[in-house]
Amino acid sequence: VVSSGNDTASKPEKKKDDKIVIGFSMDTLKEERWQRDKELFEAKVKELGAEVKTLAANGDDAAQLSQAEQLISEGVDVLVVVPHNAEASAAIVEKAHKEGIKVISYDRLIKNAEVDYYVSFDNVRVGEMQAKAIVEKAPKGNYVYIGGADTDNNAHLFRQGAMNVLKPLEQKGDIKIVYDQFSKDWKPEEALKNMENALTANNNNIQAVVAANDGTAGGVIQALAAQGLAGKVPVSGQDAELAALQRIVEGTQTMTVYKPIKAIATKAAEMAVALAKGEKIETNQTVSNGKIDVPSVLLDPIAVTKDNILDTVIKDGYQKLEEVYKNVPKDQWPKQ
Amino acid sequence: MKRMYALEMIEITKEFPGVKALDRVSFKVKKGEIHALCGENGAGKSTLMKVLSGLYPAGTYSGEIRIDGQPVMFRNIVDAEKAGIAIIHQELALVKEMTVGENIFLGREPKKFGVIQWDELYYEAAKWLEKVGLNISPQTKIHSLGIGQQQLVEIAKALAKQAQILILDEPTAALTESEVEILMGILELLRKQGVACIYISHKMPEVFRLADSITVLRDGKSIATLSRAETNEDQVVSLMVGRELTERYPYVKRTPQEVVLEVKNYSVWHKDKPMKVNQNINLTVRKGEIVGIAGLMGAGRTEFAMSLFGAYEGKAEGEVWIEGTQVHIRSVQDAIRAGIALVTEDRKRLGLVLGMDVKTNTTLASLEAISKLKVINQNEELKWSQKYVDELKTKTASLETPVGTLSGGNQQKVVLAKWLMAKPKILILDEPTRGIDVGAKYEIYHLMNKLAEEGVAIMMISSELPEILGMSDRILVMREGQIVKQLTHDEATQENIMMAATGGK
Amino acid sequence: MDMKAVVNERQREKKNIFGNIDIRAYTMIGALVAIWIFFGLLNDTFLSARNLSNLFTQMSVTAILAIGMVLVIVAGHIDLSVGSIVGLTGGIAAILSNWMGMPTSVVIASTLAAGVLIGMIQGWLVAYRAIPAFIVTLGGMMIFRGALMGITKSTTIPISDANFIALGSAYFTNSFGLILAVVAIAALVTSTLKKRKSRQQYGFSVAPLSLDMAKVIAISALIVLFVLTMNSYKGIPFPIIFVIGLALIFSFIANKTTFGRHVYAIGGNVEAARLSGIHIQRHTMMLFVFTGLLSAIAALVLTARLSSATISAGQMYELNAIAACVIGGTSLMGGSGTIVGAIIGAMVMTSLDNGMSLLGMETFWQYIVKGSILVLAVWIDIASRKKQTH
Amino acid sequence: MDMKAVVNERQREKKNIFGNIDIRAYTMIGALVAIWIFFGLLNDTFLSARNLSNLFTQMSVTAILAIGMVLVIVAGHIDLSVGSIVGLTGGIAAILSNWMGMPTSVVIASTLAAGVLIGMIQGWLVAYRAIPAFIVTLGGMMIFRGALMGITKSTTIPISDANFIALGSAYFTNSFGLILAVVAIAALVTSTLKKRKSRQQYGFSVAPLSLDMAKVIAISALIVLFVLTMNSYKGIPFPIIFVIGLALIFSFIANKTTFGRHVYAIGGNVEAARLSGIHIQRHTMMLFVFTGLLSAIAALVLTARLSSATISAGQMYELNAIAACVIGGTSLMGGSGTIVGAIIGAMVMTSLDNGMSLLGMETFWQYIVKGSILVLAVWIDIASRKKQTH
Ligand SMILES: Nc1ncnc2c1ncn2[C@@H]1O[C@H](COP(=O)(O)OP(=O)(O)OP(=O)(O)O)[C@@H](O)[C@H]1O
Ligand SMILES: Nc1ncnc2c1ncn2[C@@H]1O[C@H](COP(=O)(O)OP(=O)(O)OP(=O)(O)O)[C@@H](O)[C@H]1O
Ligand SMILES: O[C@@H]1[C@@H](O)[C@H](O)OC[C@H]1O
Ligand SMILES: [Mg+2]
Ligand SMILES: [Mg+2]
Repeated sequence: VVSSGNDTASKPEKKKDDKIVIGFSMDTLKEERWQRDKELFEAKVKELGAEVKTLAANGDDAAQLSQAEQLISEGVDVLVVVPHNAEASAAIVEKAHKEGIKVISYDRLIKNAEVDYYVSFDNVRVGEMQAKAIVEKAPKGNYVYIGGADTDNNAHLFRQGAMNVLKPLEQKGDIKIVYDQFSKDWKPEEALKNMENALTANNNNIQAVVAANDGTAGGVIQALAAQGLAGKVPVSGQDAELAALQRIVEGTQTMTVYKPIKAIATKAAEMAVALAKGEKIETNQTVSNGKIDVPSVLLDPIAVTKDNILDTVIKDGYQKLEEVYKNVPKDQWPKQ
Repeated sequence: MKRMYALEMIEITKEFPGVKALDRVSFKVKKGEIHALCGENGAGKSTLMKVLSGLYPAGTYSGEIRIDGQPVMFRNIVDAEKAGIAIIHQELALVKEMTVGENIFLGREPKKFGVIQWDELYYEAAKWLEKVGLNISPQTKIHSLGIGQQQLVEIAKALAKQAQILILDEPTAALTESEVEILMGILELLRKQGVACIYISHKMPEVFRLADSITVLRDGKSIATLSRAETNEDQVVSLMVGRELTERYPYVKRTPQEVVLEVKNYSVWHKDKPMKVNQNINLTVRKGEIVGIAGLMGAGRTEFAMSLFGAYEGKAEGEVWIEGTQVHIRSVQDAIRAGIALVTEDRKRLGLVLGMDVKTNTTLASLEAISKLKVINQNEELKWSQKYVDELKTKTASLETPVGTLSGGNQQKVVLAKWLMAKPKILILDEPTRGIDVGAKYEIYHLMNKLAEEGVAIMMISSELPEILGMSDRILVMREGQIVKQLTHDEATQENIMMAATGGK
Repeated sequence: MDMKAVVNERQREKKNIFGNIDIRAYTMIGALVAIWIFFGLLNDTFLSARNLSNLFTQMSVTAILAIGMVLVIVAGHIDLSVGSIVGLTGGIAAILSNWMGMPTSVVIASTLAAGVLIGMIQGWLVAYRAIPAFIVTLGGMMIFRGALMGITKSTTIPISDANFIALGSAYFTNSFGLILAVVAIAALVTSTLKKRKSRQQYGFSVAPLSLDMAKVIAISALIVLFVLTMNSYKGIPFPIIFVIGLALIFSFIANKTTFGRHVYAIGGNVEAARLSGIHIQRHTMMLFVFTGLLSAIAALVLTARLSSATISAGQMYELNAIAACVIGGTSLMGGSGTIVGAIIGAMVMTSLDNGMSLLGMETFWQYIVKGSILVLAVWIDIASRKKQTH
Repeated sequence: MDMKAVVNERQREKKNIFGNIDIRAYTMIGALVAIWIFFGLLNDTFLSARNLSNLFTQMSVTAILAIGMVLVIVAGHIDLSVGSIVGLTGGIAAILSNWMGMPTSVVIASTLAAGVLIGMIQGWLVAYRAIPAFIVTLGGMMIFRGALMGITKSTTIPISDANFIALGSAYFTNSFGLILAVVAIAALVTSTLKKRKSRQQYGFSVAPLSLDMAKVIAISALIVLFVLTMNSYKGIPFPIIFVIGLALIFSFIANKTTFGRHVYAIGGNVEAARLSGIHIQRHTMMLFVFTGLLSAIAALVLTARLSSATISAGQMYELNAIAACVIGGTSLMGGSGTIVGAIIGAMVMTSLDNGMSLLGMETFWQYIVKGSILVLAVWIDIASRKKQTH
């Protein structure tokens, strides 16, 4: 009665002209960085003479699966996926493979599936970098961890990374984690409330804050500012959002993690087009996803502080100098 | 000559999808005249008045309205009110969560700089309440009043508008005799003040006591306008129904058989106050007998009936015996199983699902009987509901017509059909003919006789003395929650019932 | 029986197992066809067998939830917790299957039992404790989401059991689809004939045989078209059979059983229903048991489709289900609404999602268009009904 | 007037500017006090001036939204779009302030205008096109969120204008707080005296002077306590003054103006309202203008507090606002509900959030507790009211 679908599978209805089409299935466009990923990726694919179709699922696993199905229906040559959920998107890989379409996992690793390639930054590493940067500024004292959405697997990975650094120090007695909460839906206002409560509960006796991304860092810094502590307590972030970079040059945020999106987008685009043409792909290592060792290109995330802003995000053209330094008197702008 | 008319409605025609509710109706009322509007249920009385009061704005009907000889066009209710027209609608139109005072002045609150002057409002409201003989605080919330009191509030609300043309659409359907008296007094006073009153009622005695002239509508047409002096009840009734109606209460002498229902020392606690609404009631109803329960509004008859039916929230004490076995009725289901059916007094709120059709409402209480393994046999359903439509002569376009669109009398017939289909041993009727036209009433009386004939024990609660007198084999009078008097058909008179009901000597 | 009654009998013919498909449902079928044509013109793949197969699968979860939601709304309540129940029961299923290694049959049974239990608790609070359903299920929405996070420790649990996964992603073989079509058509013919015969026995008028035959042929053609289309891709997807099966069962319950009738009566006038001897509380509780059960079924489909349970699974699904009901003609005031309408509503919404994403429309435009269409659809419907009655 | 009437007169004394604080509101004040004591015992800082100040600020956005929501619900509608309006108008404010460099006054005016415009459109659809509010605002929820993503290009827009930021995070000086207290108490005394006088003029009985005085003193004490507590930290936070101001204005509108009473009448019995010549449509539209306006105000506070606008701002706030209303005694069936109740409801919810996060409770427990308390609160309230009446 049941067929797995293999036996009657029809070949994808490929377009007549043999122009290469890359499918790009994204988790969400609701955050600033993903908008950039999309633009850069699309630009690069076009530059390489191929076409690209992008769909974003607004953080819904089922919707992402549906959209991937649609891309497969349309007969794309290669599917590049930013999974909302590492496990849930295994189904996408399976569907694609049934149609002979190769899948590249973008930024987040698809788990428990025979995904073909992986291009990313390491999220646990991101968490480690955040904690390290803060520990450097405040080697001792009371720590607050303001996490992302409890419903986002990445938030757990970031926290895991941070704790890899912080827990040993806590055992040593150097630091004490006095407050540790997630922020619903990555919302800055949730982070703000959490930070207000943390400050109140500890009577402002807080020496460092590890915030999971720039949005939550924004909320944290607002709470610190209300206590006159902005700039005095180091705060981490991630994503190199404009607002965060502005805070960094103003001195209220310590660091952000810049995941050179241009690099990942470009790399992924190149790999995708090459894969479509049947060319060989160079990878520098493999990462186990629980099922296989996935050939991977891992790019280094960069910790961005006031000192290297110019050489990283601005040099990359990721943000503009005059935007980043907008709130700083012109005479204090760095020379490019 | 023309100047004499406070109101002229000329050749009014109003159509609803599929129904011509008014067909070139003409209607004139003089200043200082009480003009009765009579007609069967669905004749178009309310519709005519809705046209007059701006509820159906100019343009949705054809014909002309003149006030004091001047043609007028009302775009809405406010326009009509400005022209001096006030209406008491057939259906209560009060906001239950709000106070009596707020309701009386709803839409016309006294205000200064947009701020409501509450003290003034309640002061004024109290004055109007006094006029209608309602002895309650204007700050009482409507939901804590009985239907009769609510009706009086409606009347106060209309009076407070101090209109030149006052329309009363069945204002006494829920009033007691004494309240009706007060209303009559008010209307007579208004007549002296030159107010034109349009009075709609199915109660002929009231019409003949009060009205100066009578206009009869039938099937959306104006049949005749008569002066009271020149006509009589029989003539009006036959004009209404379009045929002769000789007897009004078709009483037949019956010989009641064995006791079906026996209630012993029955008391009912108020649903939310520590007091009893019924005390030590003892009564029996026999097979094939019609027992009338008379009493003033608020005597506790409805509570008693609801309690017997397992539908009253307050606790009950005492014993109920049906056909010689004691029963314990804790829910409506228990009551139905025990063979009791109750036709409630408020058919719209408690009796019918207005959005559902005739068929569905008819079978609602007996679905099990036409179902196998909980699956409804839809043909049985059609058969039975058609049977009752035919038997009760219910006027409905089809079995699939939503009951909400039927006239009051026909709605009542659907409620009756629902309970007849349940094949009860004991049928309790609470105000079964309230708001129903003479023709339909007559048919319901016939039906009661027929049911009694078939052996059903009937208990009829009614505030209409002629009906009680005309239909009951035995009459129980209730006062303050207790049965205070028992009379046979032959003993009972209007006077001895009223005496017992009011506690007079 | 007089002429009038006979004429009116005819009108009744519209009523089939799905109940009176009311005007709004017709409007919505129109809207659906318009949407399909529109996307079909703009995009080659939209009307391909393959994409239609996707589309039906994609709508399955919303449709299953909408089936239960219709009845709850008809009875005058609401259930905001279905999305979270989907999440929680999905988590339970994954834990049983993956962590505990239970066979699929046990997983299914336990998951459904969990859904029923949750429904019983919520139903009891609404029915017997008279707490407004909005509150009970809003609370439930939070509680079940929290419970899911607690039991899964906020991790994603993959499913590896192939049988389980099949629930969400397998297809029936072509021959099975054809058999199904034959059975369905046979059932249709039999029931039509039976109905005619029974009506004749009761002495009711019947529609001319030719008319009934034309109808049977038309519907059969649609069934065959559907099966052939699905077969031309991979066969009928599993989840769709769930949807069709549940829609038939619940339409039957709604229209042919005393329970269904009572639910409509409760929603129409709860006092009158009570005084007609209907068990309001028992019925109300049952409705929430149904939404719990259907949510669990939806959870199985979703979890199987994703082959994993995630902590955000089902979020916002309640709004989709409610929107599907309303688009399909269910009145939020209670008392009216049909299951087939809700399914059409779910189809409209899914088609929009699917079509717009095929066109590669920007996300923010998708939001704007979907919101606008939702409002527009109901607006046109209301406006057209008004015109009709004036 | 007889004795009975006089006795009834007395009952009216409860009615103050906030309307009859009904039983549920009292229950909720009880619940609130219980929650405060509970957290106070478990955690030293909970009842500190500083945390109370935080708590009031944290509840401000929900409270502002709940104020508008009460009236919409009272009238028998619902507004699911407020969260998205907060997001969109916040985005507009940020764009005007940051990208266009407009002065704060212009930003405020334009943002409020945007809120009003949005409210007008939705209100028109509900009132004049008779589209159910649920649909209009569900559509609106999607449309406005999409529009926000479109206009901000999905970026976070920081606010740098200090004046703007002050809206969300400044405090009034201590002396200003004291002046405010004095003004409030003076107003209280005057209004009490005026009311007494007016009642005497109309020949109504008045409560003994001593009773009225005791009440005035008690309320004054609360006002002074509040101001002193806030002053002992940093002074009264700006957002709280918005909440208090708006609560006073809208309570006044609800209870003392014809508009307000008519809204209650519409919600209580729309037919009766129509037959009394009330402009149902005009009033309905106005209600949505109010929610639009209040959402814009909430957006200003939120954006200022975060000193940036993000595209997820305001998500799910509609549910918080609705929950606050219901906890505070608003009936979802329409016709009853008070603004002060809704504010208490908002306070209950915020206190729970705040207390649990102070205790460092795990997120999933927070969900479970919050959901349970929501249900429990209403349950206890319903149960106690039932007992009372038996
Ligand atoms: N809104 C409406 N839509 C359709 N038909 C209507 C509507 N209102 C009234 N009708 C029909 O118009 C006719 C006249 O109704 P109307 O209410 O005026 O009767 P009535 O004389 O007041 O009866 P009753 O004595 O029962 O109050 C009836 O056939 C009724 O069904
Ligand atoms: N909603 C209510 N709240 C408080 N008391 C009520 C309420 N309804 C009825 N009562 C009281 O219950 C008693 C019985 O009232 P009820 O009106 O049912 O009597 P009745 O004899 O059935 O009159 P009716 O002729 O109106 O049916 C009265 O004392 C009345 O004041
Ligand atoms: O960059 C982060 C991304 O990795 C995470 O998944 O969602 C939040 C973002 O800030
Ligand atoms: Mg009438
Ligand atoms: Mg009664």
